[in-house]
Amino acid sequence: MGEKHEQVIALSLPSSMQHIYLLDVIITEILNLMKFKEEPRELVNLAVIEAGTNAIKHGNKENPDKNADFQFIIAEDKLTIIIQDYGTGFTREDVANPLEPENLLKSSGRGIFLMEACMDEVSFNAQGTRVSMVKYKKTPDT
Amino acid sequence: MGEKHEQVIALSLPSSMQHIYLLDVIITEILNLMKFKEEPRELVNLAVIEAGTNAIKHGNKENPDKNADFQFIIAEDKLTIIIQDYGTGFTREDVANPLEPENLLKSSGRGIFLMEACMDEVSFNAQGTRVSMVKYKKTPDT
Amino acid sequence: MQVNIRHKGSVTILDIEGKIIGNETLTLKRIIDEQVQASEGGTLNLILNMARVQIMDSSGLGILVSSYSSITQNKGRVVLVNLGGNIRSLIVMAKLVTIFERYETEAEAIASFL
Amino acid sequence: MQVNIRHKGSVTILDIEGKIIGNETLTLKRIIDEQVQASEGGTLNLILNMARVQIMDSSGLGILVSSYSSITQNKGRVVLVNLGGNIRSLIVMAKLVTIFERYETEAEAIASFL
Ligand SMILES: Nc1ncnc2c1ncn2[C@@H]1O[C@H](COP(=O)(O)OP(=O)(O)O)[C@@H](O)[C@H]1O
Ligand SMILES: Nc1ncnc2c1ncn2[C@@H]1O[C@H](COP(=O)(O)OP(=O)(O)O)[C@@H](O)[C@H]1O
Repeated sequence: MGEKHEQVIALSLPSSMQHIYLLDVIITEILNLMKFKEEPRELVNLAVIEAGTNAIKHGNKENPDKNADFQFIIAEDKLTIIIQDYGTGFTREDVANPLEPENLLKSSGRGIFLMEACMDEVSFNAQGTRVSMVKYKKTPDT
Repeated sequence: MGEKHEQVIALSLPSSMQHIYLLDVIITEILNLMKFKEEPRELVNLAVIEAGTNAIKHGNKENPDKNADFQFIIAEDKLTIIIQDYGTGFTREDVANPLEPENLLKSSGRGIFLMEACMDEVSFNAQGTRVSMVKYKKTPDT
Repeated sequence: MQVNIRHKGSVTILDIEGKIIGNETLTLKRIIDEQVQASEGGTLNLILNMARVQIMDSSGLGILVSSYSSITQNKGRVVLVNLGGNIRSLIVMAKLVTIFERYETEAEAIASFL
Repeated sequence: MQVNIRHKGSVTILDIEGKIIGNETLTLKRIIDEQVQASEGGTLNLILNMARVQIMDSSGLGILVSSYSSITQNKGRVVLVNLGGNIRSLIVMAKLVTIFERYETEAEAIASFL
């Protein structure tokens, strides 16, 4: 990796939950290659599993004829992960906050919250079919 | 996987030898998912590493701006792997047989031979920039 | 993910190993539900030994929450032991620290049932 | 890949662990070359303990062949021990069985140097 030179690894997975394990080994190996420290590794690993699960389940509705597309953009100082599904999308703002007392004991609804807690930046496209997440090797001061 | 339904996993890697380890974990996980037996697993694993190395080294000449593209086509009875590089190609027939006595002690030239020994079918496109390899879950009688 | 089931007196202990992600979370749910069904009067005293859990996703956490709800409604208890740093942070992030009973060791957890 | 280097009398033993693939093969070549340079009069008696090698590719095999050639030219020897089934088949497929000396155990290999 030369200075400012980015490497893009692209992956396209059929929308079956069985492929979450493949996604897990791939992100593990990429984080390893980038020499992320253990704690951020675990956080990014979790965020990618959450985002991949959402693309496969909520986006593509586990239709194996639709693929979920992943881009891992490796830069000197950060990893950017872009995940695209081919569903009808959703609106981030409509998702309930899982930390509100009335939601605490719900059995779901924590995925996006965790993605945002684990990564430095998370943004959705307007349609809600594509999410971009960034993790810096050194978390920038805010 | 329904009857005769194929799943295609696509992967695109920048041409750096460091990504061979990623390729290794991916094929390991796919073979695991397909429940291949241990011996064919090891053979397919080796063939994919050989083919990936050739695409990255000989094909794309380790130019990180060129990617090597992989397709893993998962069917009920077989795994097909297609590997594409963006180099100038070569002619299979021009590659010396590494089993000839005068080649036995050479330090290279065994990659394609091993791919052919490990897989059930191996074929190159005319240009030599794309190789397709097939492994059956039950080796067909010949 | 692999789950080993042990019984000590009236306490059921699940030793969970590996990754509680994807569809494995459904397997964990099934195992816990089976233990509920097999328990006397439907009152389950459950210890989840998380020592060898490498990662758990939000679906896995959701299974823990729903198991907690149904088991405590039946006057049972769910106790977590040997939480690794990452699972602990997950529970903290999700503001579930006050919900789950946690003990450092299995011995302490078992003692809490006596 | 990890390599542990041991010496027993005039014999150098490399315990190789993991995957001899990709650029790791260059690391193995460098380590063997360093042992050649450090050996008395350039004559190396080398045992490669392959017990914990999971996979080796054609570049790795190429390193073994070129090390064999250069070491035997200097009147040294290269001996392989504890070959797993897959590495054994690789050597058989490549018709190199008659080239490499192989022993089942390290003890037998060391005895061969006495
Ligand atoms: N890629 C997506 N496509 C469509 N809807 C989505 C997508 N991702 C999330 N959602 C919606 O947002 C909700 C909350 O998602 P999340 O926070 O991950 O929790 P959970 O997956 O447990 O419901 C989902 O239930 C779903 O309705
Ligand atoms: N994808 C490719 N593009 C161009 N040339 C190739 C490609 N694959 C193989 N070759 C040529 O074929 C030769 C033999 O390849 P191989 O049998 O894998 O052995 P090695 O890689 O050790 O040379 C290579 O040296 C190279 O010249």
